[in-house]
Formats: sequence, structure tokens, C-alpha cells
Amino acid sequence: MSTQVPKEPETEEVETDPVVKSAQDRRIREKAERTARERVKTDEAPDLEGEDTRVIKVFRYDPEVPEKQEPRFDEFHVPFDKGMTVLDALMYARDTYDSSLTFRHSCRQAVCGSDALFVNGSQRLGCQTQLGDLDEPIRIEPLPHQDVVKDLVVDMQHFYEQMEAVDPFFDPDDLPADEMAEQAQTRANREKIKMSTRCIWCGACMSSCNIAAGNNDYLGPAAINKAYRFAMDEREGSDKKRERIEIIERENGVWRCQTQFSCTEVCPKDIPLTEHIQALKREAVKENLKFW
Amino acid sequence: MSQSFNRGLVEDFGRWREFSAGMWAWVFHKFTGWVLVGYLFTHIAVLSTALSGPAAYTNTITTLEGLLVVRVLEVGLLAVAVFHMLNGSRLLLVDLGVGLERQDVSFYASLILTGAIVVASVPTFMAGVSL
Amino acid sequence: MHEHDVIVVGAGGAGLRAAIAAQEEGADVAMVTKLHPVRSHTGAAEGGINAALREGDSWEDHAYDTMKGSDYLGDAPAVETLCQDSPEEVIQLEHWGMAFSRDDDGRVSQRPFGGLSFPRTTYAGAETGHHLLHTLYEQVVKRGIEVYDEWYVSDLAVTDADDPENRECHGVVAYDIKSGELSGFKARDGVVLATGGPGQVYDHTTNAVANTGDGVAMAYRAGVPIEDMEMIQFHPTTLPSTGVLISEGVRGEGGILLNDDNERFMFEHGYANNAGELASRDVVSRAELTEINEGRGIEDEYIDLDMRHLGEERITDRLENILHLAEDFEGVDGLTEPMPVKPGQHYAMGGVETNEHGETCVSGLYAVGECACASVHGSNRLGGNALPELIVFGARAGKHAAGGEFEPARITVGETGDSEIGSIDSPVQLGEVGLTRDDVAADGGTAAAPGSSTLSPAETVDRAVERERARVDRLLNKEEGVNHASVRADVQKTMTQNVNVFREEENLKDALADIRVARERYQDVYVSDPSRTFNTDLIHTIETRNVLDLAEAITLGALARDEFRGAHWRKEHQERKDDEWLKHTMLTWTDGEPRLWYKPVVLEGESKTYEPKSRSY
Amino acid sequence: MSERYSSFEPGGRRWFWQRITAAFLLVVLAFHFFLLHFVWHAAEVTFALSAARMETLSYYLLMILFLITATFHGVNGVYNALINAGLSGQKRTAVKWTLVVASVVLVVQGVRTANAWAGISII
Ligand SMILES: Cc1cc2nc3c(=O)[nH]c(=O)nc-3n(C[C@H](O)[C@H](O)[C@H](O)COP(=O)(O)OP(=O)(O)OC[C@H]3O[C@@H](n4cnc5c(N)ncnc54)[C@H](O)[C@@H]3O)c2cc1C
Ligand code: HEM
Ligand code: SF4
Ligand code: F3S
Ligand code: FES
Repeated sequence: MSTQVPKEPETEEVETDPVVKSAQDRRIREKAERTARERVKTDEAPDLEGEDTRVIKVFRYDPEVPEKQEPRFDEFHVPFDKGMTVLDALMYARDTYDSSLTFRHSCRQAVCGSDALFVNGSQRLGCQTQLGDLDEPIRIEPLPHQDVVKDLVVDMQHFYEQMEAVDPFFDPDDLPADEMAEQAQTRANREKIKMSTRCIWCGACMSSCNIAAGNNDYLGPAAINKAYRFAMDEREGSDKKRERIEIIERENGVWRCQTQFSCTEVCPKDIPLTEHIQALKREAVKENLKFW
Repeated sequence: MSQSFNRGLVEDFGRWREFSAGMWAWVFHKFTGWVLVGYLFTHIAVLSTALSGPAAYTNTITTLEGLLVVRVLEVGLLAVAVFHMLNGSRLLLVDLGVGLERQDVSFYASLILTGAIVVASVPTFMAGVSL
Repeated sequence: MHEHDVIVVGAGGAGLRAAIAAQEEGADVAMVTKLHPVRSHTGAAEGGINAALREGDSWEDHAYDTMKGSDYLGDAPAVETLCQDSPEEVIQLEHWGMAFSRDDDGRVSQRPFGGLSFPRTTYAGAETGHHLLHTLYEQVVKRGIEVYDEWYVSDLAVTDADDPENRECHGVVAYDIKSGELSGFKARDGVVLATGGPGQVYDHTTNAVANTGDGVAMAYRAGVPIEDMEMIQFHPTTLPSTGVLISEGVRGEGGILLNDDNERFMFEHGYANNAGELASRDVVSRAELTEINEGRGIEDEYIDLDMRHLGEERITDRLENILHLAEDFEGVDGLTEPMPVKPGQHYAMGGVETNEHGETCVSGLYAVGECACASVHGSNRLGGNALPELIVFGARAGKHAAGGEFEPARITVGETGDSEIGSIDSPVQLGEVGLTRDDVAADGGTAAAPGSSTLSPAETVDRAVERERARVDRLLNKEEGVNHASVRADVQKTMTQNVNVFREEENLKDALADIRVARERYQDVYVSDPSRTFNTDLIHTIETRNVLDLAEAITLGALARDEFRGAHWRKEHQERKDDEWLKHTMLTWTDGEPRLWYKPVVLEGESKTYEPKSRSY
Repeated sequence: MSERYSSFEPGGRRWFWQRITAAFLLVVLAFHFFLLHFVWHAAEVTFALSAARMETLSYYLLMILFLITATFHGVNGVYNALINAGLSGQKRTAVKWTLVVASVVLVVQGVRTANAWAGISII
């Protein structure tokens, strides 16, 4: 039951707006108004009387739909079952009340990294967060520090660019001569990089870091972790390692990290990000001292 | 056709809600660091009255030290300095990869220790001040 | 219009491998995918990749196991290709830096898996798929292959010859989800479909929400035959509220299954007196459902998987991620409570008919991965055989599409002299509703205007784009109607009820009737979100059309095949009928309707013939 | 891609020196506090006493080093914090030189004071 349906779409004002002249835009507007009206109707539809319900407040924004151009929060009442996640609640709200409610999701099991959201003031995966563990009202917002495309969908482009800036691929100095031979790796070394390989590119860490928020050029914890994953892999030779260190110790690399630890705290895959960043700082200092 | 929305304040406030140990440590460390630089400049300025001769110096110092405000400020400075030192040591350890899992605990420890040291030093700092 | 040599649709394991192979062959490749590559469902695979790497093992043994596992519905040339190429492809992954688990000597570890005569499953922790997906994507980044991510491919640009085998594929139509723009993608050399499984046909599945079988449905409607669609694998231990998979490892370590009366029913009710909980997936799934149907389920819905007796130490040592899964997705602490589980849809053995190079009968169109059916899995996939399929056939199709050399294929595609026409006794009309060409649902399924086969490739793509534009506009402009979510829910419900682990003639017919009703309701579907920006309502509505077509195909196959083979169980037909059924069920979409035919299974391998034996372990 | 970052000189030295100076300051600052507030009480400070201490060469040198490290550490810390907040381009160059000048003034003034105590009269 959305409490924040805007009182009156400001029709007159919009009509004078030259951009809205086309038939397409008029259509969009009319449909939006109708859906808004309908939502109030259908919101009452399911009878949740007597059922255990929870209230979720969801951030709404759409640059194209007049009534959503001004961001707002919509409230939805969802029936609650044990085991229900924030993602389940969102899907219920979408399928029952308002099919224009938009968010990314796919795997429902914390491996695809699509649904990092800002839930009750912290970055989490919707599918990995039990509704029952949260205090009401449950506020669901898009990840902070990223531009909102629509509702809970943020623009991930910058995050991807940062990830790709660290040469995120294995690049050994040389391969075994025999094509079918494996490159040996000790168990200890695999153990060392194990946690770093678990990243699912969800962007939660980047969103929680104040330095990344203040300085868009900062590589960010996930990208640095990616560099760590390869730099610390003993199968990659020392030449490539030096190259990698050069990338991450540039102006906006590891030195920007001020050990705030929020990245480590929010990472849904429990990757010790700060530890990895610090380890790379030490590697970089070592590398630099060599040339002195 | 697509455009994005920058949330401005919405997200600025959002950020504050999520503050945790590591964040507070960072903010405090920043604050104390800046206070200390500020003090360093003031300190040298005051001391350099010595350039105008022994009497001027002794005079300035005793007048200043005789004031309650200055003493109180000095205690504040002690707090700031002690926190910066303790948290600084914490950061040095973190840089060496020591105690990363216990970083929140070591932050709270720095806070408590700062408090204890400051309280313990109050008599010494206040000694001889005429109220 | 975008133009590339090879266009790969889908960026899961199969698509990524195909793109790399095509690029290495010198082609200009682009990937078009509705999810960013690392979000593909390949990332969810846990167990491992089968490859005969070690002394004492051989690809022949692997092939034998696979054939036996398939219950002799696999095609030998495809099975042998899989087993021959898999070791090389796995080593390739290792050379690309994949973080495999290691033995003490530093070589990659292998572990035993169900149905394998040798421990040949290479793995990376319990997250093999995640590592495979990321390793492949990293190589794509390294090569600078262009990726159009969050572009939804909604149709193929195929010419309109009467006979599908004379059709050509010149590209695809894709919708940029973020901006709402439709574009044509022209492929000079080939289009590779790698869109993954159709799990969303069922409401309880281990598959992702994005696994709606788009590629299979698009190819189907373009006239490409689809094969063995009825062969769906159900996994016995999935969490009831989400379908998240609880690995077989729990039972492997000694976890037990209990019903509401606290009985260890696998033994006490005689489902598997020897193997008990460790009987094969289909046996355990059927046992669980029998318990539930007979009223011994817990809350009439699930049964308990108990591992508490293993002790905290052993559990945290070997099954730690299971504790996380149960906690995160079901709110249950596996150390102190039993975990609720029930069978869930897991994998589709069937798909777009291809040969061992990934080619379909439409020239220029390839299919690989879970959406394809070269027929390596037959009627039952062995654990750890899907991931090698992705990389082996992905690499082959990519290379072939880019003009690489191969010896002639031994598996035929399209109808040949060996094909046999089938018929089905359906209670309702099948296929397109009303068969009017300009309704909302008519999306390229029907044959095109006469004379259009003279169109140039670019015109073919343009025409497909125009047709899609009309469809999108219609969906968006429609003022009111039915919400696709309710249609999809109806289909999923009837599929889970009637075309599940147990299949009875009556139920299958009920399902067909329900699907028909859903199809009719879909005619009135509309998109209530008016926005062009990130309109997931629109995307899901289009996907639901695919879900409908595939649900129908699965049910038809299940109704046609009156025998019990592999994952396919029929109440009225409790034995494997080798005399009659050593053949694939094929469906071709002809003038808006599915047409059933059969093609024989190829049991003759390179140097031996695989004689059907009884499948007992 | 990584090329986008290549216009920057590899960093890390300033970070490194911040740590080295911090370690040094930890010891000296503790000593300084202790000496001036606990051994001698604040109220008793006079020119004569300061002069007496400064006349010891090792103490004099320690204090000069203390001044230089503290200045470096403090000013470098401030500069770093500003960069972290996104300071760049021309503004950054301006800030940088302002800070350098301030540091030089501070150190010079400090040394002159120390000299006054120590009875050295160069400047
Ligand atoms: C929980 C689970 C565990 C498993 N464990 C194992 C195991 O241990 N071993 C094993 O061998 N197999 C396992 N499997 C099976 C195996 O993981 C899958 O069969 C395989 O990953 C499918 O890969 P794919 O590349 O074909 O498709 P996916 O990885 O699903 O990728 C599909 C791609 O297609 C894109 N796409 C889909 N539709 C469109 C469209 N319309 N337009 C554009 N792009 C589109 C998507 O964006 C995605 O990139 C498991 C499966 C599951 C669900
Ligand atoms: C007592 C010993 C000291 C220790 C152990 C210490 C430690 C540190 C460390 C480790 C940092 C770096 C933080 C980071 O980059 O993440 C730092 C920053 C800083 N220090 Fe110190 N410090 C000490 C004394 C001082 C003194 C005497 C001053 C004043 C001149 C000072 C001023 C600063 C400033 C301004 C910063 C930057 C703060 C910011 O990030 O905004 N410190 N200190
Ligand atoms: S490091 Fe963790 S939080 Fe950051 S993107 Fe990877 S998985 Fe997400
Ligand atoms: S939050 Fe940011 S400052 Fe460093 S420790 Fe994490 S990257
Ligand atoms: S839906 Fe995939 S991570 Fe949550």
C-alpha cells in the first residue's frame, strides 16, 4: 500500500514542457498516471488480514515517468514467511502490486552479484539478507555513490571500468613447454589467494568506501583485490607482477586507501579486502625499495 | 534516452548511517591529526617569543600557563595527541598486516586507553594553576 | 545496425568460450547478453568438471560412463567428442589461471562423482562454476572482445525458406535494456546461441530467474528442431523457499533424509535398500515426492535433511558453505536443526538440435551449452558433465563459426531419410493461439511473407528489427490487460504439479490444457511500466512467451515418450523400451504449430558401439 | 584500461615516509610530553630551563629532527587527506606549494628559536 503516491501529477506544468510534445511522451505520461491510480487500487487487493506481514520502503525513481522524476519512497506490505529474503519481498511487491518496480536480480543464491542494495543503512545482497533479521520499517535503496538509473538499479559502468583497469586476467611470464602439462601451484599459495578469487563483482565494497565516494578515480577495494588475486598467484611470473604493482601503486591506487574497513565489513563473500590492500601496499614499498 | 540520477544528499546521509569502528577511527584520526598540525604551528609561534629575549619568553609562558583555559586546552591537546599516537600505532600495525581481524577491538582499546591516560594526567596538568 | 563476423548470444561459460575461440580464429566477435557476463548462471555450479586427465583413466572410460548415465539416449559422436576434448580444455583453463583445488604435488585435484568409474571431476572448492566463469571472462577482457551487456536478444534474423534447412541466419535483434533502443546485429559469419537453461519453466528450480530458455525458444520459432525436451533433471536436495541447491556432498558425508514421522524412509519404505540416501538423483527425488504425496511430508511440502549427527567439526570442515546456504536462504542453522529440502528442477538435457560442431540445421546458426542438445547427456546428465560441455562445444562452435577447419560431422541435423513422423494425442490445440499474424504474441513464429527469401542479409536483419519494434510497441502501447507474472506463475505451477518427477498421462494432458489457457491469456498481456529506461516488466513479459513455448514442448515430449528412461518416468510405462525408443523426440515449429518427429540415437562410436545395458549402480 | 592511469608517477614514497615518521614521532613525542609535563611541570617552564636543555648538543639535534619530522608528517598528512578528498589539477599545485612554504617558515622559525636557547647565533 503505497502511501506516497503523489497527490496530483502536475499535468498543466508538464503540458507546457516542449519535450513532452511527442505522442510517445504523452502516451508514457498517461499510462503512468493510470498505473499510479491502479496501484492504489490493486494495493488493497490481496487480503493480508491476519497474516504476518512486513513493511518495506523502497526507493523509486524514473527519469522518464513524470510522477517518478522526483525520487520518493513507496511502501509495500508483504506477507512474511520464515526464510524470506529481501529479494523475495521485492519480487512479491513487484509481482503483486507494481510491475514497474525495477531491480537487478538473477541467481537468488549470492553468486551473480546483481542485487547489492542499501538495506537499512548498509550494503547487502538482497537475496542473502533475511527479512526477519531486519528492523522495521525496512528501507531499501540503491547502492550509494553510484548514479541511479531507475528505482534500485544503479549504473555499474564505472565499477566495471575500475575492475578492468587492473589487467584482471592471468598472464604468466611463460607456460609449460608441454601443452598438456599443468602449472603447479602449492596448496599454500592457493589458500593465500582463495578468498580473493571469490569476488562476485557486486560493488558493495566500492559503495561503502568513503574514499571512493570522494574521489571517483580511486580504483576501489574490489579492483585492488582483483590485482591481489593475480599478483599473489605464484604461477604468474615476476615480470607481470612488477607490471601489476605499477598499476596499483599509481596515484589513485592503493595509497588512497585509508583503512576504513567498511569494504571488508560489507563484502558478502567475506573477502578480507583491507588485508589484501595492505598486503599490496607492502609489496609496492618492497618493489620501490629495490630500485633505490 | 537514458539518464541517471545523482542522489546528492540522500546518499550523503546514507553514508553516515553505516558508520562503524573503522570509519570512526578514520574520522577521529583525521580530526586529531589536523588539530596537531594546528597546534604545532601555534606552538612554534609561542615559543619563538624566545627570539625577543629571555624575559619576554618566560613572561609569555608563565602568563599562559597560569590561565585555566590554557590548562584545560592542554588536557584536550593531550587527549588528542594520545589518541592520535595510539590509533597511529594501530594503523602502523594494520599496515604491517597485524591484527586486521581485531581492528575494531584495537580502536575501542585506543579510545579507552586515551580516556584513562587523560584522566590520570589531569592532576599533573592542573598542578599549580591558580583558580 | 551493428556488424561483426561472429555474434555470440549469451555470456555464460559456453558463450564466453565460443567468443574466445572465434577471436583466436581471427574473427571480429561481439557478445550480446542480457546479463553482464559474470552474472551468468554458470557461476552457480558447485561440483566440478569431468576430464580424464590422470594415469589409469581414459577418455574411453569417461565416454562409457557418460553413455551409460545417459541411459543410451546420448549420441556417441557427441559423447566421444566431449570426452576426448575435455582434458585439453581443462588444461587450457588451468593455463588461463583458473583457481583449481590442488593436490600436495601442486597438480589439480580430482574427486569422485556419482556415476563415474574413476575420480575424474576436477574442481575449485565448491565454487567450480564461479571460477570457470570468471576465468573465461578475464580472457575476454584480455582480448578486448566487445561485450554488449544488458542487451536482450529477442529474435533471430533468419531467412524464410519453406524448409528450415534452407534457411540462413544473418544476425539477431537486440534490445538495449538501459536505453530501450532496439538494434539489429548483423553477423557476417555466424550466430552462436549460448543462452543457458529453461529452469524458469518450473516454479521450483535451482536455476536463476534469468534462465528462461530464450535461445531455445527463439531457435524453435525460427524453425530449428528442438530435441529431447522432456528430459529434465530434478535434484533431490534443494531448499524449499528458494530452490537453492544443497550439494550432494551432504549425503555423501553421511547426511540422512527423514520424513514427518522421523523415519529414514529411503530404507524404511524400501526405495533403495542398498544405496539409501546415495541412490541416484532421480530415485531419491521420486522417493521424496512419494513421501510428501502420501502425507508424510513435513508441512506437506518438504522433508528433512539431517546432518547434525556428523558433528560440528566435520561439518565446518567439509560442508561449511552448506551452513551458510541454509542460514542465508532458509534461516536454518544446520548444526542444530535439520535442513528442509525438496526436489527441484535442475537441468535440461534437451535443447536446440546440433551436431558435434554446435551447428544447427539453419546455416550460420550455432547453439552451445545448456540451450543446445548435441546429445551428450541423453536422458540423464551425470554430475560434472555440463561444465565440460560448455567449454568443449563452446570452443568448437566458436572456431567453426569463424571458419576453422573440422572433419565432417557425424551427427545429422534437420530431418533426413531416417526421420520418423510422430503424432500426439493432445486434448487441446497446440502452438500459436488463433494463428493470426498480427496479434501480440506473433513474434516471428509464423512463416513470413512470400518472396522474402530474396532479401539481402542486411534486409533480413532490418526486417526482423521492424517486426520486433512492432511487438515492443504493441506491448508498451496496450492500455490494460493481463500481467505476465500471473501467466508465468500459472505455467510454472502446472508444470511443477503435472510434468515433474512423476509423469502420468492424465496429468500431462491437464498440463497441456493449462498451458493452452495460459497461452490464451498471454494474448491479452500488457506491460504496465511505460518507461523505456530499464523496463524489466517488458523483458519479463517477452521471456514469458518463451516459457510458454518451452513448457508446451517439454510436456509434449513427455507425453510422446511412453517409456521410463533416465530422468523420464511414466506411471503407465515402467520399463525402458529399447526396441521402440532408442530415438530422440524432435519438435519443429511449423506454421505456428509444433510438429513431432523422431530421429534415431547414434550408438556407433569411433571404434565401438555402445550396447544398451541396464543402468544400475 | 590501465593506460588511463599511466600519466601518474608511481606513488608510495610519501605513504612510506608518513609511516616512518610516525614511528619516529611515537617515541620522540612521548619523550617530549613526558619531559615537559611530568618531569618538569608546565608551570615551571622558563627560558633558562629551556636554554639549559638546548645547550646539550644531542638534545638540540633531537629537537631539530623532531621539528622536521613532525612538520613533514603533519603537512604531508594534510596534503594526503586533501588528495583523498579529490583535490586535483591547478588547485592541487597551489595547495602543494602553500604547504611547502608554510613548512619551511615553520622549520626556520623553530630552528631560530632553538638557536636562541642554545646560544647559537647564525641567523
Ligand atoms: C546450482 C547448479 C549447480 C550446478 N553444478 C554443476 C556442476 O557441478 N557441474 C556441472 O558440470 N554442471 C553443473 N551445473 C550445470 C551447469 O552449471 C549449467 O548447465 C551451465 O552453467 C550452463 O551454462 P551456459 O553457458 O549454457 O548458460 P548460462 O551460464 O546460464 O548463461 C546464459 C547466458 O545467456 C544470456 N542470455 C540468456 N538469454 C538471453 C537473451 N535473450 N538475450 C541475450 N542474452 C541472453 C545470459 O545473460 C547468460 O549470459 C549446475 C547448475 C546449477 C543450476
Ligand atoms: C605520536 C606519534 C604519531 C603517530 C604514531 C602518528 C601516526 C600517523 C599515521 C599512521 C598517519 C597516517 C594515517 C593514514 O594515512 O591512514 C597519520 C596521519 C596524520 N598525522 Fe600523525 N602520527 C603521530 C604524530 C603526529 C603529530 C605530532 C602530528 C602533528 C604535527 C600529526 C599529524 C598528522 C596529520 C595531520 C595526519 C593526516 C590526517 C589525515 O588523514 O587527515 N601526527 N599519523
Ligand atoms: S569484493 Fe566483495 S563487496 Fe566487493 S565487489 Fe567483490 S564480492 Fe562485492
Ligand atoms: S573502505 Fe575504503 S579506505 Fe580502504 S579499507 Fe576499504 S578501501
Ligand atoms: S540474486 Fe544473484 S547475488 Fe543476489
